[in-house]
Amino acid sequence: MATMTFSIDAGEIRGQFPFFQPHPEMRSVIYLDNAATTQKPYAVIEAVSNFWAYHNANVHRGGHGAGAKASELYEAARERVAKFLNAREPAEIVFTRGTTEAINLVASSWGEAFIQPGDEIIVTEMEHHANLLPWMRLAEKKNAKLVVWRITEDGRLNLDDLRTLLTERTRLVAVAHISNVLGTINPVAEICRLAHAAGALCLVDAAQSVAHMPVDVQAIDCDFLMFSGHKAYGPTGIGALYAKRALLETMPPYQMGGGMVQTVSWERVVLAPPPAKFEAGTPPIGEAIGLHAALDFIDSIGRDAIEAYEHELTQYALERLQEVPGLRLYGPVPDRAGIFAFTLEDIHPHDIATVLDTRDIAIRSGLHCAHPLGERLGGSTARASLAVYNDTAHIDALIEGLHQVRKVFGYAG
Amino acid sequence: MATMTFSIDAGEIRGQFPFFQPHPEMRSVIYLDNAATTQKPYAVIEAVSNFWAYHNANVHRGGHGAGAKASELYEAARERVAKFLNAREPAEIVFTRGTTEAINLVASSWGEAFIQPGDEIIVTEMEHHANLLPWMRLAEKKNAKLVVWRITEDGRLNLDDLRTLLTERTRLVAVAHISNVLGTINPVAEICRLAHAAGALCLVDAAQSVAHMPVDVQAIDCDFLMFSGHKAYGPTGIGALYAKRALLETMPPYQMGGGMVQTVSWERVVLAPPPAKFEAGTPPIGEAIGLHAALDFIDSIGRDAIEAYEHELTQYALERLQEVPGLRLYGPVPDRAGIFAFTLEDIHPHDIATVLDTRDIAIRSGLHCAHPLGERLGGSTARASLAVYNDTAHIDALIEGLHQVRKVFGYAG
Amino acid sequence: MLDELYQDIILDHYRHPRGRGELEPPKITQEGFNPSCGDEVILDLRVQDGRIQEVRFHGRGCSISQASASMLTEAVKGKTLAEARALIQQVLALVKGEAEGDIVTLGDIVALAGVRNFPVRVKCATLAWHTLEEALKQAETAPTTV
Amino acid sequence: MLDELYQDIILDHYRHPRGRGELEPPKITQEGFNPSCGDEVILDLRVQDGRIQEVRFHGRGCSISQASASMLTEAVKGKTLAEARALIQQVLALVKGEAEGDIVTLGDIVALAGVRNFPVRVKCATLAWHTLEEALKQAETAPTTV
Ligand SMILES: Cc1ncc(COP(=O)(O)O)c(C=O)c1O
Ligand SMILES: Cc1ncc(COP(=O)(O)O)c(C=O)c1O
Repeated sequence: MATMTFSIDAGEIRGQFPFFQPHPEMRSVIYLDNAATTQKPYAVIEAVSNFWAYHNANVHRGGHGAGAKASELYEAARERVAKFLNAREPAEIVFTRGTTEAINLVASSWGEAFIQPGDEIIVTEMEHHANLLPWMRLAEKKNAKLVVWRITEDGRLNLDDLRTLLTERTRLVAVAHISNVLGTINPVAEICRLAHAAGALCLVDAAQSVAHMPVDVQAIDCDFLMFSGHKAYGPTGIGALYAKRALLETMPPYQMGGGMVQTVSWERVVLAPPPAKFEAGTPPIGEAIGLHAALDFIDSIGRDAIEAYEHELTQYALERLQEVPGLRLYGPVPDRAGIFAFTLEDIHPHDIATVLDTRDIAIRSGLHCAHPLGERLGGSTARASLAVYNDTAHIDALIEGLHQVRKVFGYAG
Repeated sequence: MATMTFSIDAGEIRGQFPFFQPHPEMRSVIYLDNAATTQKPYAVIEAVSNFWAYHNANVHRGGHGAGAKASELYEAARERVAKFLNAREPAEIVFTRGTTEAINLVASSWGEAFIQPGDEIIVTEMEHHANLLPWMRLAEKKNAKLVVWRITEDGRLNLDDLRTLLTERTRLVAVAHISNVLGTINPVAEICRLAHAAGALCLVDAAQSVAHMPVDVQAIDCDFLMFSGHKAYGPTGIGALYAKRALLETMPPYQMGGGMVQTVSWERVVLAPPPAKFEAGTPPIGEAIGLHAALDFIDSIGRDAIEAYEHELTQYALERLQEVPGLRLYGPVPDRAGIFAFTLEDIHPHDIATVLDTRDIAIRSGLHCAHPLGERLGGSTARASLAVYNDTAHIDALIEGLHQVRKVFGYAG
Repeated sequence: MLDELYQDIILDHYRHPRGRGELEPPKITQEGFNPSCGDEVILDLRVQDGRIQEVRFHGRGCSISQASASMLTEAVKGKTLAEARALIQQVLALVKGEAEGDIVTLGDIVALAGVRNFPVRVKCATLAWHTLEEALKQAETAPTTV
Repeated sequence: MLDELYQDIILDHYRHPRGRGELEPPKITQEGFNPSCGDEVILDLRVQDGRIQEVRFHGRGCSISQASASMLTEAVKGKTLAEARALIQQVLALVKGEAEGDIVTLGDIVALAGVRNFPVRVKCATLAWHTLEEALKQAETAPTTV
């Protein structure tokens, strides 16, 4: 194997994470489950703690200085997300609990208002349940048609297939930016272009992309895009929905409650303008502030640099995974994200994960909340997934671990 | 004024909160906005930080030890909430973002499935928008009837009024345990009994009660009850819905996504049993763990002791507020919670809050997300609200501040 | 600081608002609302030959928002649309602490400068003026209605 | 520890499952599912005169869950409902590390004890047995169907 020089010093980056520091009571873990959730840098944990400790107050309600400060921090987080995604204005960003809630918001609000019987919604065969079940339910409720865009043998989406699926009844194409199983990076800008040409909207599930590559909603020209804080070095309980302003204006509210109205009487409710219209009740204030710090962390490294580094690491991983006899990797090669779903001989993925766990290597096994894709692939897979703090040593440890898995299950080294 | 001896040492309790420690860059605040949100003890902030730092992983998905530990902590938080509310089993607890989401969940899931045209839903005139707007929307959507249970002149609910409102078409009575404006403590057990006798269900919005008095869902015999973590010394982004198991079984899911299904194919979705059925996507894991610590904090003092202490403090406040000329207090006296909405002469509440803010006293002003009640009361009010860390000195400071407000606005001392 | 915010002249306009009321049609009506604190200012304008002939306000809110509206009615009556727009800019600069040039010409309005040190209250002081801004847009796009 | 978990006898049952398949009706069918990892065990039972005459399993999952089901089919065939229930309790105690008394009589099943040190995997080992528990409830409430 040729020596490689990497653009990022992952060791230095791990230094920014408590999870990777030696701990008297805990064994140090090689964390390769980043597609499920990433670890959190000190900066994020401290931003949240600091808010709870010193600036805690509820937002958006007149009264005192602490409340004004909390509102300011909360709105600054919104501006940060808008800038991160290159939205036109902060009002295009709605805070949600995460990707799942954001998609449910769109399916409930936009879907219930605008989907008619006979309309068609295209989803891909590689979607996570979050970008599948809300559309299945909507289609059932509205007597609309769910159209499945199948993947190719090597786990890609073929744009020609989309061309044949798009009809004048198509209202929406819902697609993951990066598959959480196959690692496929989908050509979302092109998909949006085709959707728009057919008169449909386009929704991009960016849960797996925002922390790993630049994402520009204006360049993609998507109508909706969403992600989760916890997969982008931020806290749980927070995520963001981007939607074009004009859409947010016409969409009915999702949840109802305080903060999303201007006036209420028994006769009449006057809604607040977006984004407030979609944020009923006390929002996840501390979490939004944590997300702000997480995006600062990402941009302190640079998304171009992260993308380049993870690409190099991915190529290294692909090479090394090939060395393991009986390993079957799913998804496209070599152009893909650092998410590797695989099977090994006849060994069940759950058993692979257990053996690796005894070596303090954390990966995931199962259907990864994408059951229809799992069916297509033939069942459960083991999945290793990278983040910017991983390095070749982690991949080496994984490979060594997989050799041991083989041995435990009676396969020759 | 007679000297009083108090059952709780609020100074000792403030010692458990970073917000109340001297800070080099911040002025210390007399915090009387607890009905909006409470401050957080160290124990809560540290529980959350500690999770992010050392135990962070996603829940409920097979693979590695960290994931198992996170799931264990998350489910332990659910058990803690169940015990806190005296639910029959943890499966009766659904984690939500807060009170608002919990009520929206019930209105969407239960409401859409079971409310028929012509059915009646009773809400009280003192409800917060969170327990009003979801029912207004549901009623409109389903052509059901929203029936308003008016308050008495002194800000109470009269059970005889309820008796006349209940009909065979009544499906639900939705009522706040404690009014966030009037401080009224409603007889929710009695209300549930009447509702049940009429064949209706009963929902109790416990946002303002759980941190201030014992709340026992079996004793109340409510069908739904919910609260927010952030008003109970816990983080934002988390709250809990209690619902009787039999209801959760029959209710359709709310949001759709990962974690709330057993199997999914293109033809068929098999839902998970409750509570998982109602928790789509990555839940607020760190926040649930923070809530666990918050409930431990509350019970470390004891809810009986908190109730007794806040009652004493409330009586002290009532007495002292009477001394301020031109002050008009809303809500029942003397039996009420430590929430004091008032007006002062012709001075606008926003101006009252501003003057107090210059004295580092934090109160709130406005309509408190209860506009119909605000209309009834004649507009905005100023609102001071207590928590267990407040003491008589805070109330004295408030009274002194109100005298200054009078002076600024040209009233004789 | 409080003295600066709640100057006698502010309290006087709050308690004895000038120009409070509504106009008979034809008129331009513009609602202004501050959702964070509930302040409300509704302006009625009669514009003729590019000049504000009459102006009234109603609504409710804190002393700052209502005094500001009261002062506005005094200040803009008789002004051309261009003059009113210029005045709005002057007032906005004043309350944000960015006032330049001759502020003495502003008269009573100068008292609004006290909000500079109360960031939460700036919105109260500017509400009436932002509402006027919107009203003037109406006046332009529908100049013949009045 | 890994050796204890993945003993040869477990791998043998995983690769060469005994009693794999389905029964023709009349039968009792019970599905077992472990949502956290996707393990699935479906048991088919034929019960006659209070005795398990035949038992088969199908489904899919990890070596532990499938080996456990395979062992179950060997162990419970011919047992009375009461005997089967007693065996379930013995096995559950075994895998939780609470085994008492004579475990030698459990035969191959003893190998399941290796999961004791893998809390995440206990559910895999117990899935088939909990499924049997449910199936026996069916057998009681509908004793005449078979
Ligand atoms: C009585 C009552 N219900 C509901 C809510 C809404 O709670 P949240 O904003 O945490 O969802 C509040 C708090 O604002 C409240 O006081
Ligand atoms: C592609 C994709 N979409 C959606 C989700 C759901 O995200 P969350 O659970 O944070 O709502 C995930 C993560 O599990 C994902 O990988």
